[in-house]
Amino acid sequence: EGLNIAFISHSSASNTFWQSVKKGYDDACGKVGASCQLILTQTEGSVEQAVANLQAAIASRPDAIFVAIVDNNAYDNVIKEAVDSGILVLAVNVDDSEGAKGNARKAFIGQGFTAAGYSLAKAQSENFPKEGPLNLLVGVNAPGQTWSEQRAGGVMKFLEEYKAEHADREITITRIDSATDLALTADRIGAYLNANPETTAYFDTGYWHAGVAKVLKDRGIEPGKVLLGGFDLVPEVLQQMEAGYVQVQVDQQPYMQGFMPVMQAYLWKTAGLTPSDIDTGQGIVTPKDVPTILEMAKQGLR
Amino acid sequence: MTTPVIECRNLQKWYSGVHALKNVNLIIHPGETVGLVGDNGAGKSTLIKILSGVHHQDSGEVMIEGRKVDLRSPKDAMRHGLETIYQYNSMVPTMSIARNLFIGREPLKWSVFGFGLMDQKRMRAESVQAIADVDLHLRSPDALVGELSGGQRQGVAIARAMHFKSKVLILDEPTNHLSVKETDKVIGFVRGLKAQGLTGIFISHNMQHVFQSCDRIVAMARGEIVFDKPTAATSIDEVHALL
Amino acid sequence: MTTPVIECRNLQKWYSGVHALKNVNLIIHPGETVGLVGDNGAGKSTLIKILSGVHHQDSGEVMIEGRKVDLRSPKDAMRHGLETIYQYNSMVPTMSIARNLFIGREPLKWSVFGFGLMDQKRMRAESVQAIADVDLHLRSPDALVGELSGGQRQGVAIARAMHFKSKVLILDEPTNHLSVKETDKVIGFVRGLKAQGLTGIFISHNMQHVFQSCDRIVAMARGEIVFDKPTAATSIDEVHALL
Amino acid sequence: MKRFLKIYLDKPELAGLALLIVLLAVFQVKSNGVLLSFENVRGVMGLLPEMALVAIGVTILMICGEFDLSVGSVFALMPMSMAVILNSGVPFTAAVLLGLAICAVIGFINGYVTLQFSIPSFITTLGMLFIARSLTIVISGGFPPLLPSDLPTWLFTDYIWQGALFRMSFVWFVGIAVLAAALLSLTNFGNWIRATGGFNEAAASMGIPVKRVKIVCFMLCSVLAGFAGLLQVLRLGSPLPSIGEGLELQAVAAAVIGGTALAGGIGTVFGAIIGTLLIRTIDNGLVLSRVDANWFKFAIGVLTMFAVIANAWMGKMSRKIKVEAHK
Amino acid sequence: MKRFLKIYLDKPELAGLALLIVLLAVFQVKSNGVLLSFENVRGVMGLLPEMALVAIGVTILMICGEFDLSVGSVFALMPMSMAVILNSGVPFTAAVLLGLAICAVIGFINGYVTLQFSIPSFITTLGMLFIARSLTIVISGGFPPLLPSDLPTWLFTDYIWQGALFRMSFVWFVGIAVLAAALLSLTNFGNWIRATGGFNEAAASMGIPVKRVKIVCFMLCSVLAGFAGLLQVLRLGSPLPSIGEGLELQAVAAAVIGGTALAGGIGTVFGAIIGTLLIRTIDNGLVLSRVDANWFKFAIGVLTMFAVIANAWMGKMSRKIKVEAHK
Ligand SMILES: Nc1ncnc2c1ncn2[C@@H]1O[C@H](COP(=O)(O)OP(=O)(O)OP(=O)(O)O)[C@@H](O)[C@H]1O
Ligand SMILES: Nc1ncnc2c1ncn2[C@@H]1O[C@H](COP(=O)(O)OP(=O)(O)OP(=O)(O)O)[C@@H](O)[C@H]1O
Ligand SMILES: [Mg+2]
Ligand SMILES: [Mg+2]
Repeated sequence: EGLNIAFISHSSASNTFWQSVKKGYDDACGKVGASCQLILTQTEGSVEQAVANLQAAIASRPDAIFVAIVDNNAYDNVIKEAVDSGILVLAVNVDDSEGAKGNARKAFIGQGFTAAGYSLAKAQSENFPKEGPLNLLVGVNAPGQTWSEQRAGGVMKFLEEYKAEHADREITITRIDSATDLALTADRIGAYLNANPETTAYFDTGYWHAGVAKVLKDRGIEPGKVLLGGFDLVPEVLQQMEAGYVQVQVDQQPYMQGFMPVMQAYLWKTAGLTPSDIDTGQGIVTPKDVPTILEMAKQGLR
Repeated sequence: MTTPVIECRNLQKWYSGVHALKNVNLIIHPGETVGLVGDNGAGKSTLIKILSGVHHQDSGEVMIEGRKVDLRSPKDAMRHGLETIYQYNSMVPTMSIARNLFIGREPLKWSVFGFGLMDQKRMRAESVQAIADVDLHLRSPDALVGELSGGQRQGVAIARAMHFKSKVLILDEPTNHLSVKETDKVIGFVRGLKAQGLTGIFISHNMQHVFQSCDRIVAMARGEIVFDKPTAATSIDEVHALL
Repeated sequence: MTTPVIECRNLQKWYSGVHALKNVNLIIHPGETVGLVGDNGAGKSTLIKILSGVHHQDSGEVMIEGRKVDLRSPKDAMRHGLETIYQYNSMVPTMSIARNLFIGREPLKWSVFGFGLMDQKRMRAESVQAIADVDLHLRSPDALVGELSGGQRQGVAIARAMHFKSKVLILDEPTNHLSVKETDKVIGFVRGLKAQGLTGIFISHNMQHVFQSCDRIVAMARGEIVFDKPTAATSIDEVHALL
Repeated sequence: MKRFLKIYLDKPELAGLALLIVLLAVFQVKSNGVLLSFENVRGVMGLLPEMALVAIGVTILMICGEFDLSVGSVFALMPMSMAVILNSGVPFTAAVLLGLAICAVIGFINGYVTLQFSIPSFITTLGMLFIARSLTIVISGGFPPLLPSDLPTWLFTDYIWQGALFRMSFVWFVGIAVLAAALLSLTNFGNWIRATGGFNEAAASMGIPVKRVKIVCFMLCSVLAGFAGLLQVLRLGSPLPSIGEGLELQAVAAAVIGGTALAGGIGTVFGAIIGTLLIRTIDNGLVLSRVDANWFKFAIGVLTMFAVIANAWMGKMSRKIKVEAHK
Repeated sequence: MKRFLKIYLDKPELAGLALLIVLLAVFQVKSNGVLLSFENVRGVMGLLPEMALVAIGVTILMICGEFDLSVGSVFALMPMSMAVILNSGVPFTAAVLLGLAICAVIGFINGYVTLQFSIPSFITTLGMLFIARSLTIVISGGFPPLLPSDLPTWLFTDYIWQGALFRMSFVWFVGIAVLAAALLSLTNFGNWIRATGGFNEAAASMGIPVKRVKIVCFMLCSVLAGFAGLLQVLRLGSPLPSIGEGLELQAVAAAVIGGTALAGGIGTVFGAIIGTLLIRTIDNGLVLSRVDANWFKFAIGVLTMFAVIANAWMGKMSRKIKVEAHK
């Protein structure tokens, strides 16, 4: 009689990131002989669908439920219901921004959106030219969606601080709607760069800047002229990192986010060990890391 | 002299690229039954559509009972007492006969500002009666109009017009698709209008029908009125020769 | 005796809840012109639709020239030489007259497996001719059918049928909406079928028209054939009395 | 007997009901009895009223011959504007009414622009989809304002009583559904809606103010979508700017599955509800049957198609039954 | 003069062209001349052929009276299946042909199911939207295979020559557009497509095999969508399973802006292209005008509506011009 686990995400199946989580999850479940189910939404980022799925999952009484808590309130009641009925609930990938206080879940495995955005901008700022004006572009891929808004918020937070620190320099920060489609993002950012060739850096809240790198390459602009950075290690981005177009990428080690909670649940069930928070990494990846990661990424391990 | 019930002054109508009515002047007196004839595409239906508010003239005026009116919608025309049967059937195919008969004039059990519960029993009963009045035999008032034969549909349209008698009745080729019996009913009905003090405009390509039932013959050709005489003063042959 | 060109055996047709044809048997010989009459809803159009492949009978058989055929689509019927004008106009309103006339039978400049470049010049020229042949006056073969008057549309349908002469011509109330002149043309045309060795079925509610142009009168009532006599052996009054 | 079967199958919404029962049975078995467990039904009944209200609005609008793609955005805009208004100190009732008024205005704009310029409502409401979503984000500044904790959720989303199967939202939904059904089939206005959608020109020529009828339907549809959004936000406790994305296609799908004709003129409120129930059952049943995440959409797609095919097939069967229905 | 103006305005696609010029002028000024700069036009010309090909397919299908919501998913499925096939060692040409064959099969299924069961294509293709997307993910196993680096991109997506304004994809697009336009307006098959969409029953009664015509259009639409997806993937170098999401509504919008009637029977290939150009110009122009992220969709929505309203208005004006067009 193995473990019975359900994993509820707010994302849809076509999101490559979650495929890595799925792989870690499935692998771990195979290792401990758990019966596992990952439940994705039909619309990318849909909280209401995720909550409905969570509710359905609770009804089938699994031993443990993993859930990405992308909103501070929407999940609270349902999670409490689950915890009350003796189900182990872990937050994975995203947590209530108030942490354990805001929610009845037992532990958090992952990395926060805002923090990740902040560290991305911080890492990229190392590459900013040391003087002259800075033109920074933040692409909100999906305005209104928590993951995108919060990552962008983190980036903006650092950039504003940076701007305050360097009051002597002329720093402009622009936010545009950059779409969640490789081609559209490439098109929009490409157009923006045409109009503003002096742009220093572009921050994406996903991995769609891989398309932008392609545009830069097509235009014969040398790597590093426009700094690019974003989230998640998909092969496209790694290729562009290798080519030098992408300088910084935040990796939250999705495989680990899928794998570790299963282990925690397993230990909780078999040994009565209390699950604890796991930070799946500040995960700043730079071009020098790429060769080792690339093979892994192709297999979905990174 | 009595005020004309309908008077058209210099009506002009263009469809995209077609000059369908060229300066049409027409006076119709109360109680008259006018037969409107003319070749295909002469502009008869266009004139009717202006009078019944479906189209609006590009220039010219329509007067009803001596007052200038601006007919912007069929509702306007109906409010002025003009009831029309169009050449192409205008029933809603997805609705039952009973509902079609009363569209826009549903009897209500109770209502607030004109909206309220329909009296469906009454609608069914009255529609059975109205249809029987035109000698049409239909299986049930609940049958969908879209499932009727061509003549049956036309019959329902006639029944509607006869049921809601109005000051002026405009009939655009009402006997198309109708069987002999029903055609006779319609002609009888048009003839009877006068006795009830009603006015009628009757369009048909069948001269016998027009001459049997109308007081006056008006003929159109290429958007103009080219002939206008009392029935008594002309003959089928004269009109034929003209067209 | 000659093989009948069309033979219907025990045709039955139900529409949802309506028994529209009840055991219809009908034999039509080559070169005959049959007038099909009957009350509204008698089943005339239904019979025609089965013969032209629009509907399919629920039971019974259709034989053409002695061979049993299964008419699954209008295309099938056309392939067997049956050309039909339907009671309700079946032209595409969003297309020009010239294109409508040739839909499905476009003259091609060159083609592969039946697909190819249309000869648009020829289509326009021939359609001008075809329309002139029915005495219709239209502004241009490029006008959209949806912008024509009721009679003009019907005229185009007639022109199409006359242009693509076929072994059997089925006309379901073709003279509705038509002006006197054109009606005469149509009747002349039906009469002329015999001389060309063609067969015709002519549905109309106008007994004069039927008696003027047909060899034989068949009457339907409530889904059955109730009368079948050569024109010479009956009279308008006899038929009237029956219906 | 035959006659009853025929009358039954003739109504697409009843055919949908039969299908629903079959699906329930299948999923009940596949989920080892969880599907119809108290817990699960209780969960499903949270989302259902919200979806069904949107579907009802869309159905009414489709019956009168128009489309609304903006429902998903209005669904998000209404609670967000209410939250913003609340946060500026306005009392709850006024804030709700203001929010609904905003929806009504959006519906009016949809209708007015569509009819005034005679452009397809597909485009007007597609534009409005973008506009309303953008406004939602703009007024929230990207981050949802917090809702006060003393809102009268007992009136909207709490369980009717402690441990009850249904929430108050279900009561609202039933009430609105009954009213909408009555509007459509018993009142003269309902008759006008059907006539307008069945054959616009004919309806106009019989003296129905078709434009006004359509505008009212547009407004009704928007207001229902906004109210449904309110219910969802009160249930979830936070006004997310992203809720309701993709709802437009789902609502149309529910309407069509329930027998509403895309061309207008035909449809029922009951059908919309059955359609929504079918969609929710499929979704829920698949989750409970532990379908692999990557195959999930596949199953949804196949079952959606299947539902409509089965419906059409039953209709065809009914038409084959030879009974003289009216005599 | 008046006559020319009338004839001109009568064609909705030409009205769209006028509108496009106005928009270009406005954005050219707003973007300080960047809009029409060589570099920017070059950028726009990357995405345009791909979107336009999808719009052309959808337009043809809409003319024959049907809908396809699955284009976005097919757009992703074709390159993904090609990539998977490539990775299993099949040569490029065969892989492309197989990929296109898969699209053709999907189009066939769309058409067959729609017509065989007489259900609305809205539902069939909505189901297929889910199914094809799911398959894309399943065959990639979640992780998109990398494309070999020696693909003949010179034939598809490289610039025609070093520093040229256009890519090869533009040449394909022009070629296909010309063929499609010729198909629609010069061949008998095009006549059948229009007749089928204009009035299905009439077309059938005049002996046109309407079902076959529709199925061919469904297949054409899917194949064009798949080919467009191929172009995009070759251009960007990676077959992501998420590309093309939301493309279905955009393609329909392009078609409608270009004058295609939602009810069928009316539309042109040129209109579809103009519609796509308008949408791309609006998108591009707004980026160049540095519209804030939160307001971006708002502007898109307003301008989309505006485009169609302006189109309708020009048509109305034209109808008011009193010239006897034919004599
Ligand atoms: N919607 C329209 N668009 C363009 N032209 C039209 C339209 N409707 C009618 N016409 C044209 O206007 C002219 C007058 O048409 P109308 O329908 O008034 O003729 P009519 O006298 O009723 O003919 P019929 O006896 O055939 O019904 C015709 O030449 C016709 O082609
Ligand atoms: N699509 C349909 N669905 C249901 N019933 C129908 C349908 N079409 C026709 N009917 C019914 O079948 C019967 C025969 O109709 P049909 O059209 O054959 O009559 P018809 O003899 O052509 O009459 P008319 O002279 O009025 O054209 C009628 O009772 C009619 O109501
Ligand atoms: Mg007329
Ligand atoms: Mg008939």
